[in-house]
Amino acid sequence: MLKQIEGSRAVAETVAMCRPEVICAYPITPQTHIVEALGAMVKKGDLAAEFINVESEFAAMSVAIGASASGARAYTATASQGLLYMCEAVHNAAGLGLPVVMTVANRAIGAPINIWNDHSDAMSQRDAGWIQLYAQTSQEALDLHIQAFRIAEELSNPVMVCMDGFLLTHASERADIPAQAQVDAFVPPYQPRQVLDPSDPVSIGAMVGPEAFTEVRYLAHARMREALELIPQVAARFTADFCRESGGLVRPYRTEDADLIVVGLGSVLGTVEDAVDELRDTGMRVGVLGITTYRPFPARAIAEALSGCGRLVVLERALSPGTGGMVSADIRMALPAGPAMHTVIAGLGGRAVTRKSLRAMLTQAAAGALGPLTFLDLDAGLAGRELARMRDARRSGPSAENMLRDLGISASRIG
Amino acid sequence: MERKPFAITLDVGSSRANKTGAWRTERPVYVSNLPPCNNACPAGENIQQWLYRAEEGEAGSASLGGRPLQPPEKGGSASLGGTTPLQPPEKSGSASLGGTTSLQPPEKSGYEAAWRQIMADNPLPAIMGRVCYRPCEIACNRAQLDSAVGINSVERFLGDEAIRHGWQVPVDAAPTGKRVLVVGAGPSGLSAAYHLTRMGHAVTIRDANAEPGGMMRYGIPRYRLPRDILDAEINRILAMGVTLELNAPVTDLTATLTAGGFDAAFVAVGAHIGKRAYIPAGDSAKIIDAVTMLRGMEDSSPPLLGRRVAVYGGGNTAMDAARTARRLGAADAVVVYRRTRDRMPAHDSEVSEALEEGVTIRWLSTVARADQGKLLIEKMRLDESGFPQPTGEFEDLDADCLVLALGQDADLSVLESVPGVTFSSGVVDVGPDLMTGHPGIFAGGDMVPAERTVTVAIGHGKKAARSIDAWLRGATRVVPPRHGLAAASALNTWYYADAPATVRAQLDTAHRITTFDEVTGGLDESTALFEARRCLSCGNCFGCDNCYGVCPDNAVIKLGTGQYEIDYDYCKGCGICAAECPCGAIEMEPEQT
Amino acid sequence: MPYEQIKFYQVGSFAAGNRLLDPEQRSVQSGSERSNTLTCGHRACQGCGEALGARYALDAVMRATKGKMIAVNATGCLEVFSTPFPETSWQIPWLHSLFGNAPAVATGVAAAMRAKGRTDVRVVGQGGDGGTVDIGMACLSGMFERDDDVLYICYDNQAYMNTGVQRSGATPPAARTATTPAVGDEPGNAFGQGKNVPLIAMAHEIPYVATATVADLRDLEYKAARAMDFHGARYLHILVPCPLGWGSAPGDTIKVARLATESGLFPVFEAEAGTVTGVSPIRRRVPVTDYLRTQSRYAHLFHPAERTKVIARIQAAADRNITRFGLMKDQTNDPERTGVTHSGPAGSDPAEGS
Amino acid sequence: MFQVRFHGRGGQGVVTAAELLAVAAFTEGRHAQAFPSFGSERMGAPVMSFCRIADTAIRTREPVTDPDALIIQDPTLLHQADIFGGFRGAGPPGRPSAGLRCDGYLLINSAKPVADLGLGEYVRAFRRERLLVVPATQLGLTHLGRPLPGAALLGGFAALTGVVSLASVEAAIRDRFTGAVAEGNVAAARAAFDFVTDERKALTDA
Repeated sequence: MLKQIEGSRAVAETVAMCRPEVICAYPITPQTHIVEALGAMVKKGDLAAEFINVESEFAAMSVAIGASASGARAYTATASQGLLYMCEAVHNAAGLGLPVVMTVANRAIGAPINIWNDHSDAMSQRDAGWIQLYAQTSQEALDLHIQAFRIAEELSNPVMVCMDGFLLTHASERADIPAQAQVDAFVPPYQPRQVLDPSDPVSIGAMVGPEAFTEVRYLAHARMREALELIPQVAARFTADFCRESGGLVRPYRTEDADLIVVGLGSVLGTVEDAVDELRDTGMRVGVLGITTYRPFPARAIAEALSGCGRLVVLERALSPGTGGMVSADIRMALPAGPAMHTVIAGLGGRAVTRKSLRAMLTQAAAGALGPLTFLDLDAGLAGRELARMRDARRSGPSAENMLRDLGISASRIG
Repeated sequence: MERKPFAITLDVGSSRANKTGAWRTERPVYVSNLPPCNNACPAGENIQQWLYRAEEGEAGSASLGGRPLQPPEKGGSASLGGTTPLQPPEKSGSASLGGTTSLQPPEKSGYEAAWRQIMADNPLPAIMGRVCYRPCEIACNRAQLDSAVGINSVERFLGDEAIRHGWQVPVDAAPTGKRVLVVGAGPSGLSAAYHLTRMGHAVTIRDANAEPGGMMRYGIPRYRLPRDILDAEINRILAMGVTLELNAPVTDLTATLTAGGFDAAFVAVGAHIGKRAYIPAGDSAKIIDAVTMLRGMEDSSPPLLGRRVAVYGGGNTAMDAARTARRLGAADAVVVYRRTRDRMPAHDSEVSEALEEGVTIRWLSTVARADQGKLLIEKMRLDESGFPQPTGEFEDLDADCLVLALGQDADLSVLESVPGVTFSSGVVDVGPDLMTGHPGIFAGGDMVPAERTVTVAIGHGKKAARSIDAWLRGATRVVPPRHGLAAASALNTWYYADAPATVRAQLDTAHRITTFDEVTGGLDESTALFEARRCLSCGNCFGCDNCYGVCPDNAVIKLGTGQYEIDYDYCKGCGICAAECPCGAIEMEPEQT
Repeated sequence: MPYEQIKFYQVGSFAAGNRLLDPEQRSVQSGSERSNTLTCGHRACQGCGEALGARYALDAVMRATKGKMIAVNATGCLEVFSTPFPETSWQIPWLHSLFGNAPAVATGVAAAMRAKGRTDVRVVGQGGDGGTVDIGMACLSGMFERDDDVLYICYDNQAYMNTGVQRSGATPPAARTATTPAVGDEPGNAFGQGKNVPLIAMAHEIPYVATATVADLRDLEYKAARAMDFHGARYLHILVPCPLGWGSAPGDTIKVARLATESGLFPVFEAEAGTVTGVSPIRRRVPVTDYLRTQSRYAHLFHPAERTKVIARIQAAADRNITRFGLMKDQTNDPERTGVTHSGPAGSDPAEGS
Repeated sequence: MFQVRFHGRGGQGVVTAAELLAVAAFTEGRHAQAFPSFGSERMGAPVMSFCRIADTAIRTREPVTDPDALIIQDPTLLHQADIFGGFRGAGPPGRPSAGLRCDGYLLINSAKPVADLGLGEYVRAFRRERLLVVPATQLGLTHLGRPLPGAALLGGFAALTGVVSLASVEAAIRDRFTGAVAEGNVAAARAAFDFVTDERKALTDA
């Protein structure tokens, strides 16, 4: 049913339709609206699940681990510092092969503390052994959750659904909320591969030494390779059942004849597509490749999608200091002898990514005038002044505060 | 369960593949050591074993969850070969507390089983329970914890139970066709007759007296041993087919043996000739010996002693004489003794009971002269060697009668004419098997060199019976090695509750000095059970399951109630089982590498 | 009366079994049908108190729950020695996740059981003192505060034994560990109150909190079973001597635990809803030195010279416990008294009715 | 595509207002997107929200930098911050682009006439009939009993721009609220709609 609805609310309603049996929640902006809504549904009795207010994200994932190992469908949501705080358990859930589904309302990581959107949090866990799916719209966010439960449980591997904080979680958009019956048909009851059961006891979580640890890790890798086959199948099945495209590995947009292709993840792709259309109107042959499945990394699908183009711009929503972009590194691996590649770090900590800036940057790139690593809309003057301060005085003080003073901002700016 | 995730998930209990026994440097082994009570019993009773059965109480196995009781063998009876030491059967690298050689069918348990266990060694429990001087209780390790187990009182309880229920002892052995003559129906003779009969031999007892029992009847006052008890236990032996001939003194033993067609003889005529010491005396002085006096108590008319009676001597007989005198109406009963109390041969209980009954004692005194109604007493002093020396100080003591209790001599006439039999210092020489110098003729009791108590005599009877049985079979008896003594230091007393001994009721003194009623009362069912359960089971497993419970490696296998096996496949040799065994029945032995 | 004293050498709670008792009155450990939740072949050291305590407690829970039990384990000795791939010593459904999250994982299992309507299946979380007192404290407190239906058992051997005997929040004053060596002016662990988790648990006013030791098997079993009479968060703190870390003889494991209680250093008690309802009175009081001397981790208190001041402080701590918990009260010869003075008939469920 | 920017202070309901406008557009079968300027949630701080309305799917997620309409919930903000930034034709802050005709819409919550708001230079280029005030706070007080101007401003917006109908605004309000609150808001919206309609009529007639 079509609704004009807040992203968080849409995701909460859909997750509820996936019938999670155990939900554990610890609040952190911008994830709060999702778990608040789920909590209300459980309280009202609309959702038959155990809703547990845990004392930390670490506990949230731990509760999910216990529930999942006991054969229950477990769900939780977090963001930013919360994801880092549960990090140890995040890796553990994957190691134990437990099909937990978790929403990450992407947000920057401090210091300096910052509640706004970028991908630093999810990117920091890209090697935790979780499948990572990135949503472009609220609609896709809720669709991906339906697919996530199916993928996770079929593979016995946890899945992280990443949706941009505020941009998707707090935005009111048109979304098609499925019917319970459709979801039930798509997400069958959980059949665990391993389960704690007094009538058939097993020990789960043994200590494994050098004699078998490599094999265990290899199997985790094999499971991820399997996921690369499964995810498109699930997406196809989803399209058949729900009559719309969602999920899958990658999503090309006007790439057929493109000389220049912009690669990105998440909600920024919408703005990029608008910018691309505007540039197409000026005759520039430019396209977009959205990465929906970032882990496992769909190297082949990406290589195919980018085979034709001569130049790449990888739009990074997170920074690997001293390296640049994490996605860029993965793509370079997928295309060792690929086209010229520009890494553009954009929209860190809530900095708006505007069509205007994108158009300018892409025009520059098309002209081959863009450097290998660019910080979009970087206030070079501001940063330069702080660098100068640091050169001049040993005790130059905290940079973040210095620059704020420099700006003299109180109210947030529009652009 | 279907295929499990590799390495992450494991099948339960799979660690049994890891045989941790290889870590071991010491191995625990179950042992059975000789309890001090058993060690001390002159009658060779397996006390710990019968207490173990007595713990089960009236109901016996019924109280044990209805399970047939398989008690661990109480090792190391002091009785010569009464039980067999435990041999851990070697199986699959593991030793176990071996099977039992219980003396009665498993379903029999509780008091009757306990009683039958006593009867394996001693046919007179009810008597023992009254007249034994309890060396077992002196040896009891529990004395170091609170107070010794009241073994004697439980034995008496069991003996009385047997009489009350009329329990009998069957003769299972086939008749051997051998005939054995027992001379003397005292404790030794009765004991020998009983054991020989159980072995299938035909036994005839000859006794010079009108009634059987020897010193038990003619020496021990009835206030210590009621005659109905005495008769009941003797009759139970006779009922087994023993021939008893009374008023039948044996003068010529060899002749009697040939005439009666006997294959062997056991002579135990005791020692009932009162020792006479030379005492200057006036014509009218009244002097009798204690043996005669006590014996006179069994005649129709009791001896006349007068109102003031002096007893000369410091043994149990002296006490018996003095206490009897009180009961015969003597206002004063004075014991005159040369030394001090700590050197007195009489047992403490006798002395204290005598004092309670108003008997007085003159320490460090000898009778220098006896006259009518009066004695002259010389004071003594102990020299450095503890020997009494005259002081030359004299004093008078009013006494209508002087009873001499200076010990007894044996009447050896029955053996004097027998070739090969030798004597020294008034007793018969015998070998360790109690055989005299004459083949086939054995002797025991008070007439051979030993402590002269009923209990020792009963032990002689059993020992002689076994020797005679072996001799009749043309064999020589091999005495099995004794087990090591169960030391108190090996106990883990934490597991024993504070449970002081039960005090046996005693007749009030007023009543005591006017009647010959039994002075010391018995235990009732509950107190007897309480006493039995105070046993620490020193040196022998009693099935508390501690070893089974406390092993961190589940390396103790429980085979059944009170039966365990160390699983050396997994035992790491930590030693907790040995440390936490209450009774020291597990020892650690170095592994042979 | 939770168990009947029948035989004097099996007074009160002390010995495992008793041939004179009816089978149902015997201790779980004395029964040949006991479940051996932790079975042979595990790689615990000789005389490991934790292996002992774990089997005692879980076998008792197994009997109480008729075998319907799931256990969650924190990282630590117990986990490592019981489940080295490819072998496990557990004979129950068992899950190990992380060092600090066992209480939360147990909460998850309990939640799953509730969600599946399997409330007959009960959940036990367990860990060593490191995983409980230190790194697991937040999750433990959260589980308590939510009153989740979990029995959490801490096997306290007073240091990080698995990593080589380093100090934990449960390490007693003056004890030597790898990170509190016996050198300097104040050798061994610093003096302090440590982290008394049983009292912290009581402060949450959860239905049931109890302490026990491997020295009193039947008391331990009673408490594990008693805990299962309640629903909601329960905490059982078991002192389990570690021969390796304490420097005690492997065979002395139970003796050392006994001395810890008889000296007053480790009070054994139980509490309901934050109030102490029963204590195990000291039966044969001993000075703390009797306890300290059994362990080389305290050797520096006696050699080269006796550190009387330090020993006096430890004795004072023991005396405080004795006063605080009334450990010396009604010292009679009543053998029943040698067991915990138990409140209420075992088997009655206080959760019902309320 | 029609883009609206709301200016207000934390707690005055700018976010709700943007969402209601989006729902109103949605009820007319159009695509809409509403989102706040994600400031940390402090009462009284200047905040913005945005709403885009289009007949095709809206993909961009950048903030509205070039609004077709500005709704000022709090007139005290007029002289603060950078309200007219990017406002089509309004030119840079403080330097109205002289002579250029501005056809953007500006709706201000005020009981005073525009002339008394001291906007002067800033709005010289505006088409007069697209520069209106509505006493939304008073209307909120009157119909809701609370000084919440949101609903009234939406009613006024419907009258001012005709981008959405009053009916759609009422539907959006009823979709979000129930009972007295819903009716109070609806009444405020209607009152504002009538007020603005009359105002425009007066100006166009003039």
